[in-house]
Amino acid sequence: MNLRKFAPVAAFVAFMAAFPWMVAPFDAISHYTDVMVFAGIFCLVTIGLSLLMGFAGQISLAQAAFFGIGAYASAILTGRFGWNPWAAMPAGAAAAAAVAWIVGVPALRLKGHYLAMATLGFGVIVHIVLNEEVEWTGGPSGMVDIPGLSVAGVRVLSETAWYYLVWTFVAAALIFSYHVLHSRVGRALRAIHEAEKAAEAMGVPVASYKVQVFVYSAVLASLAGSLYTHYVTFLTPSSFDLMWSVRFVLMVVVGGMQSLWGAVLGTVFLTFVGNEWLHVFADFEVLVYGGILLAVALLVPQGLVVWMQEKLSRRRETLLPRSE
Amino acid sequence: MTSPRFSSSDPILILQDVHMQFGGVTALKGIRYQVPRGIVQSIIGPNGAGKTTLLNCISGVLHPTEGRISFLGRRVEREPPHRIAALGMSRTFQHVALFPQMSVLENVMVGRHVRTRSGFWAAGLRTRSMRREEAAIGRDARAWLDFVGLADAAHLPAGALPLGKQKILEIARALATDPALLLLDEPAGGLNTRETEELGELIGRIKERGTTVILVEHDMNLVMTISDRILVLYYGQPLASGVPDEIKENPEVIQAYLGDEWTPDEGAPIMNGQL
Amino acid sequence: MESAGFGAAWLQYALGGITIGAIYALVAIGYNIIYNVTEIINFAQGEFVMLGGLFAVFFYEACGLPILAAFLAAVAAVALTGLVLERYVIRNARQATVLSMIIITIAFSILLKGGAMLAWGKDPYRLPPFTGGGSILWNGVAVQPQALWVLGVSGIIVVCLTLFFRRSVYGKAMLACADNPAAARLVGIPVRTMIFLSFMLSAAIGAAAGVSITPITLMEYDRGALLGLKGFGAAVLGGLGQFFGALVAGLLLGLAESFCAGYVSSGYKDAVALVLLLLALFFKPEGLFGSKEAAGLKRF
Amino acid sequence: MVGGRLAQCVGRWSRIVLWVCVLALMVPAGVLAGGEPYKIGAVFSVTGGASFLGEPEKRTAEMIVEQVNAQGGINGHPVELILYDDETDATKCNLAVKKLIKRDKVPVIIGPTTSGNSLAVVGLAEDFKIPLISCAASYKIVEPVESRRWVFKVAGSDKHVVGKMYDYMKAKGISRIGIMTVSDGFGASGREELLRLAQEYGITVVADERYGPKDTDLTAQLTKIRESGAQAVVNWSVGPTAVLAVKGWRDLKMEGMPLFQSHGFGSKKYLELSGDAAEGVLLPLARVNVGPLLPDDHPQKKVIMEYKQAYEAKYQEPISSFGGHAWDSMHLALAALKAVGPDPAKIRDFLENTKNFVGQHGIFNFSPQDHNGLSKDDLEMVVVKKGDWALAQ
Repeated sequence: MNLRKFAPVAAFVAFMAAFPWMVAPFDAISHYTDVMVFAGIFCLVTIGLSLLMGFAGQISLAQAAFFGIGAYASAILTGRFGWNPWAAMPAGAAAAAAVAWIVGVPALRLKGHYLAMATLGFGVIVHIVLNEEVEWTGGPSGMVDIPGLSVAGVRVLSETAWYYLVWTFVAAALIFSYHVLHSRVGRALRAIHEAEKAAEAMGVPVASYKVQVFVYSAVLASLAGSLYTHYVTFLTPSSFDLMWSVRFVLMVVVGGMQSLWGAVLGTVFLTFVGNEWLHVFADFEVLVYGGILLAVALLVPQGLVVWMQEKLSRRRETLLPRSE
Repeated sequence: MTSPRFSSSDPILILQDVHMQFGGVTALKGIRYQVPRGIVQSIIGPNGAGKTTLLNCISGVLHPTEGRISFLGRRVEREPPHRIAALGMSRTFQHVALFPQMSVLENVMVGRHVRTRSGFWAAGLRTRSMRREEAAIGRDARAWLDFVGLADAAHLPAGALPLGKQKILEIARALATDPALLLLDEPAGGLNTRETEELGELIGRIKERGTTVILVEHDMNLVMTISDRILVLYYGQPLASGVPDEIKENPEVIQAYLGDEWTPDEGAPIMNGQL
Repeated sequence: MESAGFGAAWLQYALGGITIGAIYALVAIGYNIIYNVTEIINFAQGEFVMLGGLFAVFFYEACGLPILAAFLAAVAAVALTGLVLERYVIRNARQATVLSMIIITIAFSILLKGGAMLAWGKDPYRLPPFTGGGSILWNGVAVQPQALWVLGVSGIIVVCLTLFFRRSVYGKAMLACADNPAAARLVGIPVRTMIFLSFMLSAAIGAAAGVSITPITLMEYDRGALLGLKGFGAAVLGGLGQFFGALVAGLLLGLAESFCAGYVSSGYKDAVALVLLLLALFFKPEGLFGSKEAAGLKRF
Repeated sequence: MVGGRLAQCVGRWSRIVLWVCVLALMVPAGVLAGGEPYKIGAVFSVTGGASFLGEPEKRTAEMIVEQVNAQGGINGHPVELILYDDETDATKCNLAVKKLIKRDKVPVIIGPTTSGNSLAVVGLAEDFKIPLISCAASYKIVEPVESRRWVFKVAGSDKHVVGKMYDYMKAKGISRIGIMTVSDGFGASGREELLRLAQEYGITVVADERYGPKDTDLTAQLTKIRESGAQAVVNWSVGPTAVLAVKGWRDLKMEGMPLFQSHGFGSKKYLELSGDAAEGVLLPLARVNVGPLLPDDHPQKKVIMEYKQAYEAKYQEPISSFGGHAWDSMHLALAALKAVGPDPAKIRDFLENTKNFVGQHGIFNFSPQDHNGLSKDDLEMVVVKKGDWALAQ
């Protein structure tokens, strides 16, 4: 990794590490750390989705369902069966992985609108089950008093502690995903997106790779769910409905599907827009939210971050004129 | 970069009564043919004769409605393309199917996929064996780029190459899978004469390495100069097969190409590649 | 109080199922029209239904138009919205991939929902049934006249559309645009106006559905999403692009929901409809009436 | 009728302009009265699924602050209302309450609107020791008392509503009922109480149906209850489904089986939407909805009539019982601020010991064991007569 490429990464890590301290003194934005905790949790979901949708080209409107499976698995295992949260987390991830595999095998044979509809249908079914199985999930009135999380005996309570815990998970997921992308597996995924028939002819087992990346995105979403459970200590099915799946897709698309940074920055941007900056519009909030999305989808289809990257790279070296 | 050894001199590919039906249309009617090892086998025939369909059946993109295909002694007519590729068969496509946004080098590296093993976890954790394998993939891919003469374009996006170079790149990618059998689907389509000559020379070098080549092509000049055997398809059926000289003189072949109004005594325009 | 006086419960479930099924069918038809001409799935279709209902309320109550005039005015107003969607949004997204088109239509549906919330507020609204009078007792089953209107409107629309797309030149021209826009242009079909018409037509049909169900189900600004989802399910179940398929699949979906609510568990009613949809997608993606080959050729 | 509607449609745009002016007005008013402003934090579901509860709550809270500031605020301090919309979403509500506590540093919080969102933030009130007065009904908001020291609620618990309903049924000799509940926080908690208290009152539940908040057709559920041999139907939902239940009950000719609604049906808008289909529907209601029917010497009559006139004059809309929750929580908060000033701990103690506070939803008697302070006597059994409420005999 030459220095030039490494510098922006180091700068970003430094900024993120110092973020809670920079924000604390200013009253008006002192609560931004809380928003960043939620943004970090959502980043875990969108990093997996970015690999699945941006790189392998398979849309999924079910991420909120896997987010919910992880959340409720952790809540039930720790709340009702007294498991240690750190054991419940991988168990939830395993459950989400199994469900993702069962649904993924038939669903990922489909393409485009059909795949979107299949994942959407599955997501809504999970939401209905969470709503109806009242004895396990507390149903629509939710589950209360879910135990918190403690690291090495110390209960993670303050926002800053949660911030560092969540963003360590995000960093780990980013590094793991970055490595996957820059390996034969990553190249195979991108090949599937660009010319599926050719990838299959070159020996890439397309069907199984699609399911693998779908399971990977489900595992990340489940881990995010477990963190969310212990942070909010209260769950209602409405936090895992179709609208949240749509929001996760929008976060990846707005940020830019062709880069992991696009997913992360897009998520942070939309989390702040959704929870913070739009309050000034009050009743017009929904209208402005829709307007932003439409503008980005129409004017900057490749996403904000990728658009900025292109602007920067275009200054540095010119590309050969395309032949077709 | 050795192609997998195949024991005896058995034919590399055996087609038995291969039959292909799309709804009412019969694309291939009972084809029986054997391709010996190490030769350049061309398949020619007028448009719609079923050349590409046959290639798709052999490579697993399509499954024949009836009949058996055995490759290196193994039945493959029901196998998915990625498994056939693992057995040692690779191909190019009539309309170039590259990965446009990936670099030239990365396209060829995907070719190495079938010959390498590290999985999702190994990739994510960058285990030592994975890193060693990645280095090998890089070396092999560059070697194949040198072999086809595209080394200098390694870091350009594949989509940025002119058509001629894209065709060559697709061959390099196919070669990177260390195939025992290479299927080329109209590689000369859209090339000028100089590029076609280079292509012929490249196919010769591929043959020298012991790789069997099946060439579907319209450019008669190219076919006649580099083919060891030629199979002529006509409306989904084999019309004739043999060495280039026999095919040149074969009246039925000429008839098939020129349609009914030609009569044998007008000479064989096919000879000087006018088609 | 034994139910001697009441007809078999299943008949009541069936009628309820058919009524709501007809609405799913109309929404599905809206999807198919646009899909037939542009292969786009317009996720804002549900909002057209909502807008139809709310515009009708505005014309009927605020402007005092009689119910029929309010119906036509609402259909026209929503058709205008469809025009705006095509003219200012879809037309600028020419090279959009399947995915970004899905995002664009979702963003537009959020815009419509936000706008409706501002204009009509957050409360539910009601329209009087087209023909007055309460429900009639028909061999023990209570039948609402409005339900008959819903079925009537759906039936008429399906018949007209099937004729339009099969018999009339305009209809065939629209279908040609879907299969091969370039070729359609070559033979002189104004592809742009065809796409334009398809969006207005599908918006109008969505509105008709919205107006006819509002007397039964009331209408509020965020009612569109669920209707859109169920309608899309029916469209896929019946085979994308098939009108007759959409009608049958819509009714099937409505009946499945109603009988599940009646005999299994009313909580899992929506789940049954979605399981049906998933089974269709996994095992018969071309839908009940689509042809396998045609589905195979669809480019995605 | 048409003129009114037209005014209302046009009124909507002018109201938005009005709302902006109110906001503009509030700032200078605060400055005028001098002294450090007393802050009150509020979180309501102004948009999203529960918007028809949150909207009247927001308007009531804003109206009260305007009134208080017009009379010079409290002890010379202007009152500043900091209000956030949680869009009926638990995550957004969690964030909004954290913002109120950390950034705006409010000493007391009123809301949230729904039971689900309230439960999502009780933990925050406890952790950060800020008194929170919820406008939602679920008993879990204030029980178990040990882990809810900082949390109060002003809506009658479902067990009071169910108790009142079952008393009335026993009096009329009804012992077999069919229940249908909406599958959201409101419906689920109602269903729990209906099932839990049934044995106590010797009532058997012969049908237990559920439906979604956005469902458009309840004939299946009603038919099943009609076939179940029940003597009465209980529908527990709020919003459009409450109206659909009434229309379905009428369309299926089930008049022989009386229909009981939950207090969720308690708003004139739903009466108007149900039209004459609602004739004869019975429901327990807080007295805020039936102010004019109360005898003049009734302690609550004065406050109810004041609120009714002020609200309907300002917003040209009939008052709703949900707005009443905001009235109660605001006035409790204002009373505490007046008595002990903006100190969270003192406010908590003051609230916990508030006795016979006359509110819209009853006369509140809080205690360390009861952070709701209401009972079923705070409710009236009401029947719908010719499009309006009437006291049921």
